[in-house]
Amino acid sequence: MADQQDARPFVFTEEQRELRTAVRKFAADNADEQAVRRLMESDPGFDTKAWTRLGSELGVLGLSVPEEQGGVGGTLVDQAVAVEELGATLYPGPVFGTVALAIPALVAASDGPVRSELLGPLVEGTRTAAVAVADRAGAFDPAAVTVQAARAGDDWTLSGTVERVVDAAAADDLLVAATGPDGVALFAVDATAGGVERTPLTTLDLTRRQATLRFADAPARLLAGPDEAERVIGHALVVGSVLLAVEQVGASQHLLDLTVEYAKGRLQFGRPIGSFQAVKHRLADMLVDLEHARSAAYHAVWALGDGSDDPALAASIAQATCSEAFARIAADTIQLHGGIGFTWEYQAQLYYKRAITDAALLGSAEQHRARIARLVLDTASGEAAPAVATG
Amino acid sequence: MADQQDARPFVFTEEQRELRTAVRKFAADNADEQAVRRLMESDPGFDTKAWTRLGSELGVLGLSVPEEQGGVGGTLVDQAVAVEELGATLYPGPVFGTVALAIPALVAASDGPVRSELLGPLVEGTRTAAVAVADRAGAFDPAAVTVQAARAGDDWTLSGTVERVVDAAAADDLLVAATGPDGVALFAVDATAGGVERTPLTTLDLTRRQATLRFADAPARLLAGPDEAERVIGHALVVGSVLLAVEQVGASQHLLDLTVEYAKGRLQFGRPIGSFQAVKHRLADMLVDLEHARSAAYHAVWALGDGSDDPALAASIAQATCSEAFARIAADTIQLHGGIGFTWEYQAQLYYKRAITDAALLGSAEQHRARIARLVLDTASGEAAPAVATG
Amino acid sequence: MNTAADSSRVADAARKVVQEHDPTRVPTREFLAACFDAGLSWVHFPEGLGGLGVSRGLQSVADGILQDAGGPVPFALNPIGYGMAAPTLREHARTDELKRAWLRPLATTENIWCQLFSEPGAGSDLAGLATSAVRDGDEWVVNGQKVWTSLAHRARWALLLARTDPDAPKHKGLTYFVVDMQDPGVETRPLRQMTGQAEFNEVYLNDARVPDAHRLGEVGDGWRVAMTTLMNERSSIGASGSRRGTGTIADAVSLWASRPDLHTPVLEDRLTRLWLRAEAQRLTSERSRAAATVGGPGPEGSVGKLVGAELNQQVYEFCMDLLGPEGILYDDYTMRDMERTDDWRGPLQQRFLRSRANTIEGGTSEVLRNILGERVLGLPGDLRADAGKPWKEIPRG
Amino acid sequence: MNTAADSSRVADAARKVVQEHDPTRVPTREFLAACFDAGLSWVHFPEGLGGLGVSRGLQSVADGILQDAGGPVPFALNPIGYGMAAPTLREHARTDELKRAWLRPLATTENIWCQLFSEPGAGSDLAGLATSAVRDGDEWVVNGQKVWTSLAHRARWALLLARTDPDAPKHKGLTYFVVDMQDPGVETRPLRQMTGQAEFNEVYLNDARVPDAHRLGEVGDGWRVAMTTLMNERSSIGASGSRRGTGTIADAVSLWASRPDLHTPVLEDRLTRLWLRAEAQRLTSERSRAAATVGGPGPEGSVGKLVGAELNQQVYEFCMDLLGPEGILYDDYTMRDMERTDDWRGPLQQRFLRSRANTIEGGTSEVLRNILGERVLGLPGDLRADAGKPWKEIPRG
Repeated sequence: MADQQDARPFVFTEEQRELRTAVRKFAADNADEQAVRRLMESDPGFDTKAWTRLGSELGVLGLSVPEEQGGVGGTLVDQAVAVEELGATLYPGPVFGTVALAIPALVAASDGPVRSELLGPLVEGTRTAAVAVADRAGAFDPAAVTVQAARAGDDWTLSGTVERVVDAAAADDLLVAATGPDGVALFAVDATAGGVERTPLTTLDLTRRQATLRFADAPARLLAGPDEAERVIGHALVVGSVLLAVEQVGASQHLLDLTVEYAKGRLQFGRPIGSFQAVKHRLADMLVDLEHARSAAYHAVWALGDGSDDPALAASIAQATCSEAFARIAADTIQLHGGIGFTWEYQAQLYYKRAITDAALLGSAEQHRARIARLVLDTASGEAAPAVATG
Repeated sequence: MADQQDARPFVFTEEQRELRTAVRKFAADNADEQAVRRLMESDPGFDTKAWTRLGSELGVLGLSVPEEQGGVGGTLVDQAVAVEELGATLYPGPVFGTVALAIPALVAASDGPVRSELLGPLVEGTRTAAVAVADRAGAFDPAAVTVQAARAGDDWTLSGTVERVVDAAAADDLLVAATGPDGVALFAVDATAGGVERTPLTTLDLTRRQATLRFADAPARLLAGPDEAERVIGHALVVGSVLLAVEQVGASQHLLDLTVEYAKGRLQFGRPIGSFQAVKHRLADMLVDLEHARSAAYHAVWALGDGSDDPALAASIAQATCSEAFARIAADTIQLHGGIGFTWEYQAQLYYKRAITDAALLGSAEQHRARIARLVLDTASGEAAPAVATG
Repeated sequence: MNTAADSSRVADAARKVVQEHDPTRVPTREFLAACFDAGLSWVHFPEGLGGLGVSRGLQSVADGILQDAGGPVPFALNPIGYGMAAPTLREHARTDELKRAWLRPLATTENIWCQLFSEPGAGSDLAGLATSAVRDGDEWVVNGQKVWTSLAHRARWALLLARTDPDAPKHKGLTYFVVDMQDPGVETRPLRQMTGQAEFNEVYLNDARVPDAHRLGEVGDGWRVAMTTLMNERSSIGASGSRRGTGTIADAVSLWASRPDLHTPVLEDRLTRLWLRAEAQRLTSERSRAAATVGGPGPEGSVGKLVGAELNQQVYEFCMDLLGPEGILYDDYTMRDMERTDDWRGPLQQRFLRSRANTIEGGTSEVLRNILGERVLGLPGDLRADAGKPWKEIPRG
Repeated sequence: MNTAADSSRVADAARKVVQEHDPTRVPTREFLAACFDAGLSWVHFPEGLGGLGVSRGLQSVADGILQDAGGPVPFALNPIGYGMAAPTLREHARTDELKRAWLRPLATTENIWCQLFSEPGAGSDLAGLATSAVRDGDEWVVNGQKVWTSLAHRARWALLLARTDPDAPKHKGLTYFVVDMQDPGVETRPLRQMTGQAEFNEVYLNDARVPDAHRLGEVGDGWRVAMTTLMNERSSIGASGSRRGTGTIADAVSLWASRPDLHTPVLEDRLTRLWLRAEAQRLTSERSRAAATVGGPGPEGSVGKLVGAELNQQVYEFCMDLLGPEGILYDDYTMRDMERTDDWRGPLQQRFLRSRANTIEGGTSEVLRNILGERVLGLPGDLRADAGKPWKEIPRG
């Protein structure tokens, strides 16, 4: 995994296939369904030791962090492989806050002592982070920032509230967008510092927690000034959208496999329910949705690396496709399992709640479609429009 | 069929059931599929003798015309029964122009010699009419009128163009909205008069023809002045929308019956295709669509008579529901018939083209939904909104 | 049948009950007992069994007067009892004494009823159920596991469908019983749903004993008796219509009205589509009701279940999409039993999760489309793997 | 296999053909003959039969050079010939002489080919076909009716699937032949579509005679041979990808761009959904193509047909809804035969009507969902009414 471009879109290298196997095994060993259930009802909601091993032993939390920043210098494809496998088991841990958002934000920021100090422990899995940035439909909107930054000499303090920040309740570091005298900048706040109040929320998806953050003159360190904050945050949101899409693909594949197996084994009327067209055709549609989701997510992963597509467009294509696909596949999984699929004891509900949650994060499918319309339809030419018969 | 309110919504009287039987028999005798095909490729596109018998013998062209205006004084329910049955066979004739629009417009206009002179022959089926009124989404829009009226003493002349007027190519009388010195009024124009140029168009649905009308100082007679033109035209469009909906229901029922019979008799893999869930469930969905369309159309028919609902809302509910239902049922009819359904020789295509045509007339389903949103959603209260859990 | 005289008689009886037992003052059970004794519980039942022997359509006359005076909706208090048990008992219980002994406390809601039909291995294929009943003298010994039983922990009596002849084809080997839920062989365990609540139960039958007198219908005739129960499940929809915009769609419309900041044209069109679908279904029910008075009922029962279930899901999906990130929170997943059947109307997110069961419970949407295709449109049935085979030879799993 | 040396060899051959037979100057047939003789028609075919015996993936190398120089797309000129007949003849024709005699004029488009598979009674259930072939000395006598035959009136040769043993189970009693379309027992009648045109034909076989030498594969082995043909139908999609926004979706996007007066937010969202679906499918094809170079092809062939067909319909439905009343006109319903296969790209309304066939032709969407469910996901097959039965005992109609 040297610092390299992935040569051919959609083709994984041998190393990447090995990486996939390793992460899958780790997830199976550390986050089978029983473990997920136990952790989601415990505090802090994930196994901190296992998280550290993911970072330190497997080294999969900052795969696309450049070597000069202390990473392994892999590509976003590498990171995507790991996230997809973690998504398949609903791996409990701050994948969204730390891996999808915080680390990409830090990588994009200019070099400096704050970045150096933060990045290492996040990649190592010894600390975790959450990103408290107001996104509007998955894009950064400086006007929506609700935190104020005040300067006193070299020191900064933040004040304000950010609602519903994923992975914030257990995070060690908070990356916070705040409006200072020169504009919006990105700050790092130690979550245990004075002036930081965290209110954990009861979430629909117990495996992906949220908290509301209140800052009252909380001490902060400047990470990216107004000159680059928008770019840094924008980058993090695009990478986060793409990794979220990949995670959605991993979970969707798991559900399709699960439901196919169930449809083969479950007998009603003396035959497997998968032999009925109503079941078979729904599964075929799930397959099509999954294939499309996978293609859209992978395209974005490669495009962000090789610059073959507008990153914002590729990310929106991925999110618009994967959010709907995962939600539909999860709903159909429940339907095809019948009553059992609706019980607390069966795993389908965990994935359904994740699907609904993911669909609402970083912009809805409708919002991403609106962005695609701006980028694609508004620039289209009507020159080749087909003739319309006029009678 | 005395002048009466229909007492119970959705319940047809014995007389109405007899009327249905009579019209059905007439349509079967005069407009079986071979006759429809022969007529649609001939001029004027329908059997004028049969049309006259529909009016004079069966008396079903002006069923809701009050007795004092020379009609039989029935209700809109009576008229709907006849139109539904004519729709079931795609009866070729100016049902849309004459029965759905022109007669209701004349009935709504104030009494006067022009109305009296026109109404009788239309009801008798000795003359036919078309209505050249700019509708926007099925509602009258005076600003969209493209014809100018000029007065010279007691005489009027019209100038301007109206595109794509249904049933206009063969019509004897044209009811035309035109802007005069005091505003928009409704005029009657003899289609054979000087200054009237009619350009027949090749229509998607050969059983429902259109023509573009050009008036160059064409002599016209005032039917409804600016004081009442908007009300008269609005009434005609509402009644027309509702009768169009009923016609869509008649045709949809025919297609469902046809397809069910085909699915029972067509064997593939040694069994009737209707025994496959893919076919059976599609037919079940067609049934649901049809039931909904029928309910929405009948509701509007009764509501216009008994005032139990806002006519514009009831008409939009009917059109939004029936346009989509008929188009979907017609498309599914082709699909479930397989290759044969796509041929010129099979009747499915005739209905499909009618469905697509009807969906575009008097406002699209989307436009009617927008109107419903204005009438229903914009006036709704948020008081009883369910609580939203906030974690 | 549906004469004006009958109508007056029902109305008079109802007015008398209301007068003598003001429902806003007397206990519910006392009021419902008076209704039963006056023949107003099910007006089409025989006199003495909670009815007046008049046309069923007149129930709305009684309900209107009783409820206008503040009386309860008894169906909501004892849904299986009123909706399914009462018509089945009336038709199939073996003596008038038993009918009366069961029906009066059912009507007063002193005795709640539940239903022991579905099993883990018999969902859509109800007739494939495995719970056995073996005759032992004057009694039957029942063993098996039932599931999706609502109100089991509060019920005094249960309607049970069990297999008495595993050698017969599956529809032929079933017999119908009334089971005492206090029998020591009956164990009820709450079944937790994805909402966190336990609306349903699993019921384990371990050598539960049922007197033969509590058998409904003949041995081996259970499927036919069950059809009575299931058919009546639907007709309990009632004779009065609902107003435009009520029901689940009201949640979406009122949420929409309360949050103008979240409006988009695309969401508006989507909500209007849902409103239209709800309205078309409401009008279809009205039409069905009108048709029932002049002819047989149409296909609207199954249409209503199918459309309503899918619409519920779409309505709450819309609400969640409207709320976006605000919607992905919850109130409380702590497991709790449902004390009343309407407890599930919690916050929006709970209704949203709950709606996923709508297309499964009470007949899956797949089964309902089969029913519409076969029973309404007359399409041929699917090929059967189990036709005519002895039940014990049919593969299960 | 796919060595750099092979690639150079193909490229050199292609450049030589282009140099010696400038496609912008010489007649098409002459150019295509040169391609055949140089082994560039199907590079993976043996030398002498239009190929070079190299990897199939290198076809794109040849096509790129030939078409960049202005050469025709031969598949478009003889689609059944190139797409289905060639691979079947190569594998199953009985002598190399026959192969060469058929393949070269096929490649030059001197001989157009058509396919006689579907019948009025055998659509989705192709293996149930009834056209009979009865042996008569060195010949076979063929009787029956075929349908959905494109190019029949221009074709010199036809691929025929006929029943040679009605007593065998349906898949076992079929044999595959090459039929001379000039045989007096072959009658072609145009079959008019709802567009007014006749893109397809009915073909009546009345004692048509086929030499046994023109049989492909063994007697009774026709189904297996036909699978070669049908599998190759899909793989003819080609090795090169399509650009974003091309294909049917371009019609909708360009119509949209040309009519800003008709825009609404709801229509915009609908069009964006269609664009997204087209793009996701395009990317899926790209992914499949990438995967094919490192492993087996995925399920994308059937996915592509299924998605593409339904998308075409939705795209043109969108266009019609966009146009509203302007769209319900037509140009000309006068019946006319199709002279070229791309003639159907007439005005929008014609494309709209034509799209209704997309979910039927080449495998209905229902059949494709069965294929995805059974062959890709491994779900069990449906119960069969015809399994193992002699064909003649299977009900038809």
